[in-house]
Amino acid sequence: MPGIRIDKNFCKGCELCVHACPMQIISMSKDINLKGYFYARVHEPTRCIGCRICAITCPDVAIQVLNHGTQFTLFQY
Amino acid sequence: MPGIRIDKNFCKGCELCVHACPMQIISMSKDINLKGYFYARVHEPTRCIGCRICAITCPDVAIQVLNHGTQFTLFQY
Amino acid sequence: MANEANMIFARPESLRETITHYCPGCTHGIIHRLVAESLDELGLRERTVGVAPVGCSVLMYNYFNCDFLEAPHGRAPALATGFKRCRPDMIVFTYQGDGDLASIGMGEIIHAANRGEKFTTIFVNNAIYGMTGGQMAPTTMPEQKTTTTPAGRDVSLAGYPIRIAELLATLRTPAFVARTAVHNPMRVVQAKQIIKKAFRLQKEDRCFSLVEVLSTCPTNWGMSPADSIEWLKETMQPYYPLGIYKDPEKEKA
Amino acid sequence: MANEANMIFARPESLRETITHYCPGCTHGIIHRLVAESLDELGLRERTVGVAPVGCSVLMYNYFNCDFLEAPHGRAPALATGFKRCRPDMIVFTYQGDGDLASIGMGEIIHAANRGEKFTTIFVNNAIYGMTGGQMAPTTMPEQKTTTTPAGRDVSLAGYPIRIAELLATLRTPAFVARTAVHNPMRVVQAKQIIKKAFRLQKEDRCFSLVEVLSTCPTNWGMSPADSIEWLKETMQPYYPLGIYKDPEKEKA
Amino acid sequence: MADQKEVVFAGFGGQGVMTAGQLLAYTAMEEGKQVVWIPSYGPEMRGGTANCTVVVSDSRIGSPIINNPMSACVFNRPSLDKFGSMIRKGGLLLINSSLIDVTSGRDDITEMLVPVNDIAIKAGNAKAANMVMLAAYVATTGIVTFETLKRMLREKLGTRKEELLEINLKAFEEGRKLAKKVRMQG
Amino acid sequence: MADQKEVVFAGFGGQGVMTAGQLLAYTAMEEGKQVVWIPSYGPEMRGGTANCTVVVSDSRIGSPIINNPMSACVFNRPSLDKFGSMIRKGGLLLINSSLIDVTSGRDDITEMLVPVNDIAIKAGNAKAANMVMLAAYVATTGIVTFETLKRMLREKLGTRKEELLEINLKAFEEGRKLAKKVRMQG
Amino acid sequence: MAKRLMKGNEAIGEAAICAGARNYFAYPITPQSEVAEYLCWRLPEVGGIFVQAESEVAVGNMLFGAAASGKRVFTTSSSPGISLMQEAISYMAGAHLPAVILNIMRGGPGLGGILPSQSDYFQATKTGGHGDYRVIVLAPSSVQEAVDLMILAFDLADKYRNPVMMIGDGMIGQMMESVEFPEKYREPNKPEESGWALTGAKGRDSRIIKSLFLDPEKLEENNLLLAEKCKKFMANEIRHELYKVSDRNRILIAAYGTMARICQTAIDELEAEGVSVGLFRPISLFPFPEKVIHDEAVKKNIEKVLTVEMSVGQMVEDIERCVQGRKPVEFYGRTGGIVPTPNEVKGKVRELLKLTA
Amino acid sequence: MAKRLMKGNEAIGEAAICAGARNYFAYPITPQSEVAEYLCWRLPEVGGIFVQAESEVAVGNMLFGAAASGKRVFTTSSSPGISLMQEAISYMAGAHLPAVILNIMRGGPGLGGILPSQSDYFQATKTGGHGDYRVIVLAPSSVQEAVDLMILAFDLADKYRNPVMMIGDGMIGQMMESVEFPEKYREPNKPEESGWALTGAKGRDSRIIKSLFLDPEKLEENNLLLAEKCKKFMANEIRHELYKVSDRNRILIAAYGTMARICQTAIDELEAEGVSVGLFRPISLFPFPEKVIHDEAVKKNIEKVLTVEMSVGQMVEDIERCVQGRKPVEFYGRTGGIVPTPNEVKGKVRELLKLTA
Ligand SMILES: Cc1ncc(C[n+]2csc(CCOP(=O)(O)OP(=O)(O)O)c2C)c(N)n1
Ligand SMILES: Cc1ncc(C[n+]2csc(CCOP(=O)(O)OP(=O)(O)O)c2C)c(N)n1
Ligand code: SF4
Ligand code: SF4
Ligand code: SF4
Ligand code: SF4
Ligand code: SF4
Ligand code: SF4
Ligand SMILES: [Mg+2]
Ligand SMILES: [Mg+2]
Repeated sequence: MPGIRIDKNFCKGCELCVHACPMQIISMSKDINLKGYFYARVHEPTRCIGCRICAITCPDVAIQVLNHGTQFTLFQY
Repeated sequence: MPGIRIDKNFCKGCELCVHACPMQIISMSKDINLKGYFYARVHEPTRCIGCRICAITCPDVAIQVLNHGTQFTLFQY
Repeated sequence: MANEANMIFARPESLRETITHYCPGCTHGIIHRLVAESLDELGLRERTVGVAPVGCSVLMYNYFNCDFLEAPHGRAPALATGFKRCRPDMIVFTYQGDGDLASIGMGEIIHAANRGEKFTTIFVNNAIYGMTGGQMAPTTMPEQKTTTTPAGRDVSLAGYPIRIAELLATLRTPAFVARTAVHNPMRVVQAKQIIKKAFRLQKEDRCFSLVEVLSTCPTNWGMSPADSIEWLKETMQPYYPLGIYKDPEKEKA
Repeated sequence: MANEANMIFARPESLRETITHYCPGCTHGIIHRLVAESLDELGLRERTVGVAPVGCSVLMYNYFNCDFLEAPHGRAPALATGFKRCRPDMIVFTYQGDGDLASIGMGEIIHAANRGEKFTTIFVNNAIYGMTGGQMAPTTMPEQKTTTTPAGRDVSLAGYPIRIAELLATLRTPAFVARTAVHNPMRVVQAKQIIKKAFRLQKEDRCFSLVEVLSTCPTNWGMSPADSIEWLKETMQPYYPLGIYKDPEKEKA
Repeated sequence: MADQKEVVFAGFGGQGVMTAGQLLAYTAMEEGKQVVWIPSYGPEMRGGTANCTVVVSDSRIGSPIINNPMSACVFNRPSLDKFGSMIRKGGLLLINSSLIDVTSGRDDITEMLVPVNDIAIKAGNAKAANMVMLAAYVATTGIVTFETLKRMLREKLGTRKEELLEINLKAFEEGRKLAKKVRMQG
Repeated sequence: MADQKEVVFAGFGGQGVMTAGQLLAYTAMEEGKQVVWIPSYGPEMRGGTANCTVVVSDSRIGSPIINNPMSACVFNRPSLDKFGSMIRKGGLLLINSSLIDVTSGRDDITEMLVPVNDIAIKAGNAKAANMVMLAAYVATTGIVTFETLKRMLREKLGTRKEELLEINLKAFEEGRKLAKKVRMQG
Repeated sequence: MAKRLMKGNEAIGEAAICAGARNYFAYPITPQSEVAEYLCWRLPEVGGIFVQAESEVAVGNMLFGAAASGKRVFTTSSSPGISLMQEAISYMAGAHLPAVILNIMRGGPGLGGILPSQSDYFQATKTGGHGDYRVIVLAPSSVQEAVDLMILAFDLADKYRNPVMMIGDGMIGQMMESVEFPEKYREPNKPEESGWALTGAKGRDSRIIKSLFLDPEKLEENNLLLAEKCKKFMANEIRHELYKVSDRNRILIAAYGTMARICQTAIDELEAEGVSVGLFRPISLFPFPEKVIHDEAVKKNIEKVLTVEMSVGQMVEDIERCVQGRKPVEFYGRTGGIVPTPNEVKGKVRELLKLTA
Repeated sequence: MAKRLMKGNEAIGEAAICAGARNYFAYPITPQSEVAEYLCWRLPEVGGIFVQAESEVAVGNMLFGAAASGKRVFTTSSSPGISLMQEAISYMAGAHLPAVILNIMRGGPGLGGILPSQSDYFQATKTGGHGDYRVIVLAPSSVQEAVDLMILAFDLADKYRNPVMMIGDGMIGQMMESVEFPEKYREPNKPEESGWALTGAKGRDSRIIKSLFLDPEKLEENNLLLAEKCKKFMANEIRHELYKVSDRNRILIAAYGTMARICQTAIDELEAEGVSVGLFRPISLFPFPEKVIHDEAVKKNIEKVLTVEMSVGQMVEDIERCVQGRKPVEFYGRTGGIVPTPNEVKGKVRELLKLTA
């Protein structure tokens, strides 16, 4: 099952991943991180398709994407 | 009758006017001028058509052209 | 712990695990990653020297995992020339903002490109001087408000924005010159391919390469990151068409 | 004495009656005359400021009959910008060699053109650094021998000659940009018309104007004046096509 | 120098510490004092902390750089860490207790905990936290009068921002009250 | 300095004065002397006059700039005007009488009229006038030997320019003869 | 006129307008970009112009061209930017052109940092460009003085037809103080009245503004003209301030700019502790108040002269030159944006006098 | 190796090759274009490279980039060109990079002229760029010494990781003298052995060469490192020559470069006339031989110290600083390309001693 990991301390709360995720499963937390930013988190992890769009969009390399072997690939990167 | 005047002290002997004159009436003198150059002179003044080509070609503005009222104009300048 | 073998997107090795000083949503970060991924994938990191500009990306030497030189404002192409001529066996790239490259560094980039210096330039065009607080750049859009054009850029006084890719593409010396953008995932993917190609051409000792990347500056544009993306698309992109402007591989064919 | 009224070709008023320091056959002299004639015919002499470059024409201020400024090497466009912005009512021109304008002064000319500064630049391209004794210029032809390329310009190291008119014509800001030559009488006549137009556009407060003029350097090319003319025609002209590259009057239509 | 007072306002970039300091400086000048407002301007980029120092004096001001200021108003934790220890013995430290949950640990200064963010939100705008702090500081020290302070606020905001003015004036009142309360506690 | 000799070669740009001076300098060095050759380099452009000074000494040479040289070889009128008056009392002045029809008018120096252009044309090449002059100077002063001079000429010209060598050697001979003649006259 | 609380950078911009300057050329650089950000809207209000140049090399040369018009022209920048103007400044001096150049110094060398520094003293006073020329260098210690000296700078530039520099550390640009401007703003210059400006060769011979003199005699003449100006600077334009200078001083501190103010505080505090220290503050760094510092230093009770700078020691060489070995010259400096505090200065004084704190 | 008669400019080029330098960047300018005209064919013979840059601003920065490779790199130029390199030199110094820069000085300011001059002394020794840094400055007085010092310059640059300048007037570049080169030419540097050069982050941490230190503490640290180097220059790298210095000297002349040679002739001639004059010739202009000139000047019979320069007076400020008022410091200078002759120097000495010629 695919999924992502967001390193909350790398996240600057820009919300670009929120807009980018085709599954609309990322949103902003109510907490702030070390730097004082509201960080991104996945609110419906099970719907993640591992498309990597969030990670590609993130300017702060805060997102890792894991694919547990079942997914298709949207594009060569 | 058209004609030209060459100021021998402005002439640097580059010979460009010699090559340019359509009537082939300019040639180089055997004397040198103040600066040590063999200067240009008109050897057949009567054949001058007042076309101004020599003057236009001269890099040193050494040539004046006079037109005694009878000539045509090759080009607007 | 997840199985690392299944990681399909992770920080490239050429990029250190460091939080950058860039503002939230600033696309400098994406462009950094694309460069780092290209170095990784082409196996170049260990023989690469980056040349940092003066601009928001001046501290990029802290973020990359390769040797770095920090240049005076605008002069990165001259440093890159000097270094690469001494070490043609190494890979050299400059990374420059639009103030750095298109304003003060105009002479240096044109001449390096024209001599065909075999390094790669990543040119980050965000239509503004980011680091110094948002003054007009040569690339600032007509009517765009900046701290030195509070009423918007007046083209009758400051002229029109300069298009670097087009300008460099007119030079006769073979080169790879392209313009890309990073305002949506598809563009990022394309930008990556183009940046990687620029480095590949250098690896193959082919020619000078320059990739102009349209980038955002949410802070000095005074917009949210998402609005910045929109503004880039609506305002910048029509004036700065994306595409490959010069390609030694095409010329050959 | 001939009747002066019948004089159909004489020294223009804007040109002093002084023997120049130029070498025999050097076409700098022709270009000077064309500029002076244009000033005369447009009635501009008394409100004109010329900006002399560093190059063989550095002493041109002694030959013209109008106010003059002498600029640091390559920076004439910046001086012209400064002056013209202070005195928009005056006519300003720079006269620059190819080393001056296309090498060290590349940044200044591009930015002045791009801002649309309303002065005129006469750009004398003789494919060499004349004044310093014949070193390679950015405009030097491939294989051309100079004192710093004794075996001829090697395009694999020094790149191809830069074409200034083409380069500037890509800028979006309105301008008049043309290339002419003075190697035969017909060309001189055409060059005159184009130079005069450049000044007329300034007089009408229209735009920046630049006229590139292909010129000879018999001394440093190591040829007779007549052979230089031939070389210009055969070698330079094909690479540097003559023509009008940008014209605000055409753009309008 | 006996008549000289210094205060540092310190916090995150967006917390309005510069504005608070400037308003104080304008007010003190208006009241005939000599003033210096000096920012510690950071690197050529965004983010990080910001702070400014205001020096108010009856006579010519020497050093604009203050070794050990008399007072500090700290809006976040890093600022407390930096300035808490620099305050002069017997000085005054105002801590934004909305964001800072510790104190300086010093017993040779007067410390006041002022939850300026919370109060500002109550007053109608989270951005007015700086005004709450300024009011608390002014009320506590009496460095300037509230009358002039309010007049200067009006002047600087101009007529266009009527709404903002109201919020800020309200913030002033809250801050003022707060200071008194704290003082009574102290 | 007693053992020091200086000579100026001066003329138009194309008259080969620099080469004449350099050949002398090479020769003197070859013969174990200390030498300085120094051009007066003109503006960054063509034309005008050119001159160089050669200093030859048995010991370390101080100033490369010579107030009043011992000798001068002048190839044209402006050079005569400039250097005629600078020569040291008792010095030597060689005047190219092919192009100069006056003399220095000084009676405290030795003056020699040498029609070097005419002689060079006779020797087969007008461009060898500088060699005629050099030979006349060397023959007159004995500053170096003709043997070394000729060897250095050969060395500098290399093997490619056999024809030119012949002309120059002939020019040497003519110049040498001339000097003797003049000396006898003098 | 009423007092205004203004940031140094903005006050300096306004001062230029007050001096009748209407032509400003600049390129952004911290910590002085606010001058341009202020003038870009303020100048058009008074019919002036601001050109944002493509580089400081271009700035220097735009200034050069603009100065030839006879109008009052100026630029502002910071250390690396000033280095790029050195060729143009040399040319302007050689061509006898007036212009005002402000350097809000930051820590160097190279990109260095952006915090206050005084490490461009040599560059300004010994001139970083090539050739024999000098520029007048003024160093304000407060925003008000920056305003006053800025106006003076234009007057001196015109008076001597020579570039004038004002140098201040980042604090001068960044701090706000109350300032007063003269009631009456100066009218812009009339170029026609200058007698030298390029106004078009109408009814007169053409004028040439240049620094090229191929004839060495002519070039020497020009150099002697420049040297003559220097003598006049020395004779007429020396400016300085003495603070708490008295016969009881045991130490004489030499410091300029904001550094001098910091020393003042230290001197006040030392006085309260019973230690008498005086301050010599050169306001014109070139011409340097050579005689003043010499005469003060030789006074009987002075044990040592202490130069305090935000540098590793630059002005101290001039102090050494002027004090002529009559008293030991000591130095205290901090660099890189670290501003010596009054405490540090006091500490150094105590150390020199072998006092314990 | 055999003696060769060579023009200074060419000999300097050969000397760089002899020192193992293979990377040369330059832009033409009289009177030193022959260096490039020589090296453009000579360097390829030994596997080196020459890049003709688009400007001196680019030259300075190519040098900067090239220096980071750890190889020996150099450039040559003349006064206006050197002004354009000031920013880059400041950066290189700040980043601790070795490079050799030759300035064949011409008359200034501005375009000035092309004849010999010594008017860039201040720029070289006080550093024309911004910030606290210094470069070693060497001044040869003959073509042979130019060769020797050029080789030394590379060694010093590497030893201290600092730019080194050599300055000479146009005569040094233009005159031919006999020179000898060392038998053994140096091998080019091995960058891998430097410990600091950018050779690729293979098997080691990445290296950064920079001059930016946003943290003022770090920037100060770097400045102190640079100041430390200066102390080492002072301790180890002072070079000078004394000529005919004796207890009988009534005048001590201070002069450098070819000017010193001219003074030597004057001194010889004065000696013949019975007037005893000695010569102090600094070879390193920075570090300046401060103690030497002081100690020579104080000697009993010296009545005056006479500084002779081809400028309106620059080194004389250092002489004044070092002599510390112990003897009057006088000055004689010519400028603009006029070279003072031995006669003029003699005249000045006679004037100072109130002798009639
Ligand atoms: C010589 C010099 N001039 C000016 C500056 C100030 N400066 C620093 S960054 C910068 C502009 C940066 O803009 P850009 O290159 O577009 O980069 P961005 O910050 O937008 O990424 C300027 C003008 C400097 N450091 N050095
Ligand atoms: C800053 C600077 N660099 C270099 C020079 C030397 N220089 C004088 S003229 C010249 C080149 C002239 O060539 P070009 O502009 O083509 O003019 P031309 O003589 O061919 O007409 C150079 C490099 C200088 N004077 N100033
Ligand atoms: S990988 Fe795709 S689906 Fe999963 S969170 Fe990211 S963008 Fe959404
Ligand atoms: S894109 Fe990255 S930095 Fe931005 S909110 Fe998402 S995770 Fe955070
Ligand atoms: S005017 Fe025409 S015909 Fe007459 S001399 Fe000149 S070129 Fe010849
Ligand atoms: S073209 Fe002019 S300079 Fe040349 S030979 Fe003819 S007259 Fe003389
Ligand atoms: S100022 Fe602009 S360019 Fe710089 S980091 Fe912030 S958003 Fe990015
Ligand atoms: S050197 Fe060349 S460009 Fe210069 S005057 Fe002579 S021919 Fe003309
Ligand atoms: Mg930018
Ligand atoms: Mg040319």
